Amino acid sequence: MASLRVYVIRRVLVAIPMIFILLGIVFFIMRVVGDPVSAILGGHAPQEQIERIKEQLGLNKPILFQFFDYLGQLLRGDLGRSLIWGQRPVISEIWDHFPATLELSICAFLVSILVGIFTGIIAATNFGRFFDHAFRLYGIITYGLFIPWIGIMLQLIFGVYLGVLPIGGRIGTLMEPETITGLYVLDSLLTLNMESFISAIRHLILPSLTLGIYLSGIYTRLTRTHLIEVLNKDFIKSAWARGLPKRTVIFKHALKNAFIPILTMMGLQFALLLVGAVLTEITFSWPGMGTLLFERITYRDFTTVQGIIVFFALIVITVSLLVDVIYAYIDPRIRY
Amino acid sequence: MKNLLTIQDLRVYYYLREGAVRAVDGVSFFMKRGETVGLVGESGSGKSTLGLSILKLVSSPGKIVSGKILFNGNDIAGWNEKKMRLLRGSRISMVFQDPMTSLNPLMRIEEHLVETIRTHQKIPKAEAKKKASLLLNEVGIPPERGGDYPHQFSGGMRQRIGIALAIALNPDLLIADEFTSSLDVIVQFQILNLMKKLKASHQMGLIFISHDISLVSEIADRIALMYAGQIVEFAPADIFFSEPLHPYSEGLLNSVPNIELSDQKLNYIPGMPPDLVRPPDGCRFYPRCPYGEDICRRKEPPLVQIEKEHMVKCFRYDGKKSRT
Amino acid sequence: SLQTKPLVLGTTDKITVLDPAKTYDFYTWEVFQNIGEGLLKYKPGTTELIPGIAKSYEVSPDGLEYTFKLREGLKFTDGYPLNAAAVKWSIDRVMKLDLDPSWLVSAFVERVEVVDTYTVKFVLKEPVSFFPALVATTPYTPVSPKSFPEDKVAEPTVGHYGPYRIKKWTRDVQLVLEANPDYYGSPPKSRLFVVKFYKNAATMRLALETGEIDVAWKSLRPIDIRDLKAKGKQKVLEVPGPYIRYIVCRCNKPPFDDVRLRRAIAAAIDRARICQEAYKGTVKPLYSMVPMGMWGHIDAFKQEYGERNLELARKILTEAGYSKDNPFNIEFWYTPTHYGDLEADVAAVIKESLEETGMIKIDLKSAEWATYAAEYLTAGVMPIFLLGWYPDYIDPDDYTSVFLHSEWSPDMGVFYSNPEMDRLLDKARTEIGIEKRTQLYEKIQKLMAEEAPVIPLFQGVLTAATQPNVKGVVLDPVMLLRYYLIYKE
Amino acid sequence: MKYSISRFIVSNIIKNIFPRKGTEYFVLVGFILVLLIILMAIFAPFIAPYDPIKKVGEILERPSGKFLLGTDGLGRDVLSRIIFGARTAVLVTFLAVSISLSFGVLLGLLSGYTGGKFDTVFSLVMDAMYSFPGLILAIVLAAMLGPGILNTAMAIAVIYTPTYFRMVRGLVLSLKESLFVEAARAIGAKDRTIVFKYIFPNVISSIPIVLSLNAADAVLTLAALSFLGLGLPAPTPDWGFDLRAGHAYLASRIWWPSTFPGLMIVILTLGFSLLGEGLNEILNPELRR
Amino acid sequence: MERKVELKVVNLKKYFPVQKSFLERLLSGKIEYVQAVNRISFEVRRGEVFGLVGESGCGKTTTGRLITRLIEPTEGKIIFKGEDVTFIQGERLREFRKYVQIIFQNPYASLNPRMRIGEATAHPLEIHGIATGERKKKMVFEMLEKVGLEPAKKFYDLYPFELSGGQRQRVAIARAMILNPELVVADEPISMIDVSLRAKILELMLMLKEERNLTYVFITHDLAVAKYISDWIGIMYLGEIVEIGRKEQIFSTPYHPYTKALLSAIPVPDPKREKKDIKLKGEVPSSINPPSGCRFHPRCSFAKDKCSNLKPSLKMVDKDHYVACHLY
Ligand SMILES: Nc1ncnc2c1ncn2[C@@H]1O[C@H](COP(=O)(O)OP(=O)(O)OP(=O)(O)O)[C@@H](O)[C@H]1O
Ligand SMILES: Nc1ncnc2c1ncn2[C@@H]1O[C@H](COP(=O)(O)OP(=O)(O)OP(=O)(O)O)[C@@H](O)[C@H]1O
Ligand SMILES: [Mg+2]
Ligand SMILES: [Mg+2]
Repeated sequence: MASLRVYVIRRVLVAIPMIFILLGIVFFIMRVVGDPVSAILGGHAPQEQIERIKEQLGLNKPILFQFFDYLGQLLRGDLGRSLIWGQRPVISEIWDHFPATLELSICAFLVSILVGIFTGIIAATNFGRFFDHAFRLYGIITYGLFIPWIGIMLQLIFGVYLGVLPIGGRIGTLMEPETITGLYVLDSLLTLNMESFISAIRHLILPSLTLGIYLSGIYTRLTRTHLIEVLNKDFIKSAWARGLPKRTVIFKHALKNAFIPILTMMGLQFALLLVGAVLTEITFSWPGMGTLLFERITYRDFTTVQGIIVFFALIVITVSLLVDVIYAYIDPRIRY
Repeated sequence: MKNLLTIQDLRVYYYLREGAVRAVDGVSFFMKRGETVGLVGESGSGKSTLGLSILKLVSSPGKIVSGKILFNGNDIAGWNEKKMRLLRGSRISMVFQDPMTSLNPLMRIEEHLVETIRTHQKIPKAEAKKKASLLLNEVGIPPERGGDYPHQFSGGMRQRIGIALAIALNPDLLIADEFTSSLDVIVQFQILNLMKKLKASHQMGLIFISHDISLVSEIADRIALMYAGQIVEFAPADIFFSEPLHPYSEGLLNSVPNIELSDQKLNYIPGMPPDLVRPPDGCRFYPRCPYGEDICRRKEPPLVQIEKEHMVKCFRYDGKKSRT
Repeated sequence: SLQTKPLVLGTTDKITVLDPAKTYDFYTWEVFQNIGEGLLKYKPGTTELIPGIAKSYEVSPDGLEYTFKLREGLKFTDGYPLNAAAVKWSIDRVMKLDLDPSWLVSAFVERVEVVDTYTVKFVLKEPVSFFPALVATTPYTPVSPKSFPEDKVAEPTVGHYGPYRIKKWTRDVQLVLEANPDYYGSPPKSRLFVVKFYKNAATMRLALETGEIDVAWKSLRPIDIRDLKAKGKQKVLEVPGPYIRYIVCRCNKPPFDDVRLRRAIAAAIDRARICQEAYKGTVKPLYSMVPMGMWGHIDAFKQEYGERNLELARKILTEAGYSKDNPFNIEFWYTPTHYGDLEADVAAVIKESLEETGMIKIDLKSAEWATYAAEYLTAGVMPIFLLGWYPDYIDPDDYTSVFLHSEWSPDMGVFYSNPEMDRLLDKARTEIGIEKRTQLYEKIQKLMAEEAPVIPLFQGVLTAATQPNVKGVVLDPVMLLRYYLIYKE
Repeated sequence: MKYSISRFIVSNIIKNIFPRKGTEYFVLVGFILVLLIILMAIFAPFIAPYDPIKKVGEILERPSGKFLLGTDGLGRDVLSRIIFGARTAVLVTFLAVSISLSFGVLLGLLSGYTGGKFDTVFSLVMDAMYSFPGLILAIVLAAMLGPGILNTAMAIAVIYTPTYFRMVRGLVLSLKESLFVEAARAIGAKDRTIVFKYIFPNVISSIPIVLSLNAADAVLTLAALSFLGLGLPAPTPDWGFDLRAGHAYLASRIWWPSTFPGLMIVILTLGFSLLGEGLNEILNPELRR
Repeated sequence: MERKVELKVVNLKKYFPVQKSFLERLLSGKIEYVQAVNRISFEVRRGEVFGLVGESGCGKTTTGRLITRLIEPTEGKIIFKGEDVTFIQGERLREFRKYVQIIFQNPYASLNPRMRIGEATAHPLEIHGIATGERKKKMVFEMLEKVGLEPAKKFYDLYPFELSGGQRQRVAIARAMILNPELVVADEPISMIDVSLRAKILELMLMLKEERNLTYVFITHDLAVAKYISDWIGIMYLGEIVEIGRKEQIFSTPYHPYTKALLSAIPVPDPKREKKDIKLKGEVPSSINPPSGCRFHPRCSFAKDKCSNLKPSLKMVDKDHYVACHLY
């Protein structure tokens, strides 16, 4: 496994330029389209005050210097302070909201993977027949679904008409479990708090279904195409020819191989998960990063918005890194 | 001696939107225990389909439409999937063309072997492992490399592993589909020799599928020449090469450069093989045949027996070797 | 795990920043009314000021010095003694930090002096008639020097003094309050009080209907209020609040430097339709910037123009040179991101009602709040636009000077300047004695209606919906709900 | 040459427009859906029963004979609004897709063919943008640029440019290495000839697929921006915005102002995706499975 | 009769980096090279066919691409008709292309799928401004007919995907021949074509050669084909030429152990033939880290110590017959 370790280290090194570029893009876009000073002061502030603020924020330096200042700040784990209200450190704003997003994303991800892979397998093993067409269509339709709309429809049905599930928030009043991970479901399990656990799950159902269904179509399609591709490979033919039972062939040989490209796509689709999470959060008043981003954009809280985007960027990079590493772990061919 | 395998009037079609591709269309031949049949034909003539249909592994949209497949006297054409599964890999096994892709890239080769053995024989893992090492040794792979992954082997070695997998359970019949065509000549030569050796020691029947007629001549006892989904000539190898009867056999043999001959005059067969969805009404070779007559266009020639074990599908022969 | 079931209040508002030196929004001020207390406070249900932390106070004859006698032996929730020194420290801190609400102190107070342990003196810059009202505002709320840093904003959950203390606060999710055992007054009616923060009014309404919350407060949507009333399962309480909405005309530049055009708009506007259609009757038409229910209010615009006078509007427009063929074209601005979802509807109704004259052509424009408020408004980009006002302190001054006085009106985008108006406003500020001031404000309102630099539209209605067994919800013009009075039967 | 490509595409579409089998209905259905909505956009004033920005009935009337899909919170006809909303959707999508297409294809061709440092830097930047959650960038851009058709289209275009860039560049890279391009060089063709006669025609045939799949994404992104109030200024009829306005009436069991605009978003997206899927099958028969 | 030397290759070398991009290099941490062609030298004379034979991956195609200047050599010289063309660029290179043409192995990939047969065949004429309009069309028709694509009028308007492999290869030949080149590099032109049709293509190529006094570098992995078509044969192994000679010499008296092994490994369509054995171990090693000394030594049963240290150079063993082996 030493070679795997070397690979991981190298892969991390490769991620570094990517980080720089992403941060650069974020930084320059924010600089080009937004003016932090007027966001702080309002447009009518006297010139000397503008200058003073500019100096305070280091905005009077050439833009490249600003960028390096900013990078330096980031290296120290400092995302700056919010421009509004309490001017809290952006990082604490993010940590307040991130667990909610994480919890939602994980659940939705699980839903989408389970539904997607299941339907994908059925479609692929029924290639050309009814279930194949049906689930292909499912894949296309779900991809075209508009998250807020699915959300609202689910809210209408389960929240308003049937009244069986909550349509907003993360957990019932005063039911928060003791904070360990920040994920309510996990924390309530760890503290054996059944009441909280049930409440957390109930609140999670509709948002994760919304996001999960939306994403599942992609996995249906991915699983289907890659499984069909793998099923046509010689080594699968050869596995049949050796008389291996269907279960072994499909799950052990085919699915595992099909999983490699699916995994890569999962890494790429991760961005979509985040996008979906933002919309889902706003539809379900889920107190996560998406809600935070939206709120702060309307208030022009420049640094927080930038911080959130940087944070997203880092997550995206981390995930693609993770995916590659898992990939290398699964696929012996990758290890150099 | 009883036949190991007898195929009678087998038809395998692929059902596409454009119509049924008659990939195997009325094929009959037989082979005895321990014999090698060389199945030759150009690309698309239905060799692989025929090979796969013996294992009943033709993939959708392909279907065995009719015909008998008698293996050790039992018609397996009617067997269900469960029964076939027990047969596959243990009594009849198959080696595929591309050594690159016929092994699961995520599995160690030892696992491949152990898995196959334990599917058919209920023996403990350790014992299966021991068997696996023996097999690897037999095909010339150092057994200590059993823990490696397929991509760590060269093409020739992978093909050896493929063979080990195929002979793991001492099958009666081995179907080898173009299994040396992606190898270099020298390696091909080595593998071919290995195959001959194993065939003798394991008393296996072998169906050797290839488009390379020269290569087939090196190993086959009988030759079955396919053209457009049909066997046009079936003969003992030495007879086939010395006295080919079918015009196609003749043409084919003449179009292959032979390194032994100096100042060879090469020939070619004009035209192209027919579309298998709408094959010509009469003889399928008629459009390209230098001897074609009117009857060939109208009627499909029967597969006639010339001598005891020599059959040809051509109107020019009428149960005798002489032309009518 | 909880012995007593808490009282749960839902709101779509949020705590912005839990520091009296920084917070400048109504909701957080409401929280400070409950976890903190000023030297003076309003008697619930009225605009009458009563003693808070101070037992009593005296004003010097020149109106420049206010001396407060504090209650003795009080402790902040972090254990630090609440005495004159702490009061001075808190006020000084607000002035020194110089943040958004600090002008409420620094514009009036010269300095604070500790007279003795429990006596503190405020020395004013000039006499201010409404200083006691100012003292009741949140920036004057004392906080503990032990928990608050002197030189920066902080949001500790201890170090306040009020009927409640904070048990747990999860930002944007919930605020859990429990009775403060050290409070001098009668303890809160509910020992445990939870505020749940909603992002979405529909969710809050459903929560009320499912019994998840006991009180829904700021702000249910009009449609929900209508529904709840119709269903009758919950109680709906309503009272006009001091929150007003109005149109601003940019008075220093064409076209609205022409008073006739402002008057035409004022005459043509259809307040009733806005209230009915956009707000489903949950708000009340307003004819003065001084809200109804406040002393001094007169229906100045109604007196000037009637409820609505299309004929008058057309007449004025014709005078100003416009006609059906040559309509008055104007960009009308609003912001969709600050005043709730209905803002676009309000704008649409305004457009229709003005265009009914047949001589006005409106081009609706919008900008999100930050640009709208921070850039366009003060830069005078928008010729005419919608705005809203929550008072800082409960006095007619807070509804007039800011818009009409030439010193402040540019900050509000009005750019109105009239020496006569300035004189009247200055006089009303310093005059002591309610009668005289009432007369002055009537004059001011009349002049405002004539000149129409700002055109009041409607006054917000405070609405709370509660479960039938909830008592003690006191809605008053101060607009700050006193949680400590609410309880369940 | 132009003729040949279009003939190729058109003849294939015609061949497949009357499908015989399951999935081939995709392209037909997709085509019909998209066409219907485009027609709806063009002829909105003739189809819509009422003025979409005028109060024409009581507020929040249930669907009835008079108002087929009911009225919204301002008493405007929901049906008329979704018909006019098609204009917004079609126009913005068209603008966004055209902008990103032109930039993406041009840059992709250039970057892919020239290669070298320029290409390395450019494709790293595009990759970074591509891997970043697009909507989030769009939200920021839209918020900063302010509402308006062109601004919204720009915000959307920016995030989809990398898609075209990557596709075109990838194709160019593989085509550049392909044997027939090498063959062209062997007969002495100049770079310009190679790009325009050998590479571009092969790139262009893949564009319709990405284009329609992208249009689907663009519709969703526009809807999302409008839903967040960052799209077009009111009272422009806009599905996303109306969906959000309708969301407010949810708890009152008033479902029609939200259900229908949302359904339109889904239909248009579905139309584009089906079209893209179908085209994919037609134009890349080797991928057919 | 000694013919004029048409093409001369001296110490030609081509190394490809394994890690192509900056990121790949960063990922693997090193730069390695595929030593595809390593210092090969040979001559081709006017009007003759030089057969370049070797197993897969030994660098035949690379050599072909080097000769036709499709890739830049790492080292060495290419001399065409006495002129050093190793580094010519621009107009001179385009001029060179008129005289030197290449036919590729894969007829399915060497034609632009979006270009009609007629256009494809005419394109060289346009590029070099040789003919336009009707004259061009006439020349194309003639050429198509010459390669057996009759009726030319019908094929002129077809797309490659409407053609079979054999027909496509004819188009490729037509395109290469239309400029009247002097030297044609044919890179396994028949390996992807059906057996029954191969002879036809070979015959066509021989006919054109006779007609135009062409020179061929004919690349193939099939010794039998090489024997059929070539005058000279060069045997390649792992990027190096191990033996060169006239055809008859190679087949009657092969020297190099590798050539011998190759010859005996080739299957012959004659079951009665007595099978020889070959004494050859293992498989072709990777060209990334090829063996030191003689690249063949790990597989050679005659290898001596010297073979693993010292690279043998081509030595003349007979007239016109050269071998790179320490045994001689
Ligand atoms: N899965 C399939 N679906 C449809 N048609 C098929 C399928 N597999 C094979 N065919 C068709 O059946 C015919 C015979 O194919 P087969 O693969 O058996 O030929 P082959 O002789 O093995 O050719 P090759 O030498 O190229 O391997 C061909 O025309 C082929 O196109
Ligand atoms: N562009 C390239 N980049 C990197 N390596 C290359 C490149 N082209 C060829 N190679 C490598 O160079 C070696 C020689 O390749 P080449 O194609 O010349 O062999 P060949 O003799 O033509 O083989 P084949 O018979 O398979 O066509 C091979 O190992 C190949 O992988
Ligand atoms: Mg085959
Ligand atoms: Mg090659």
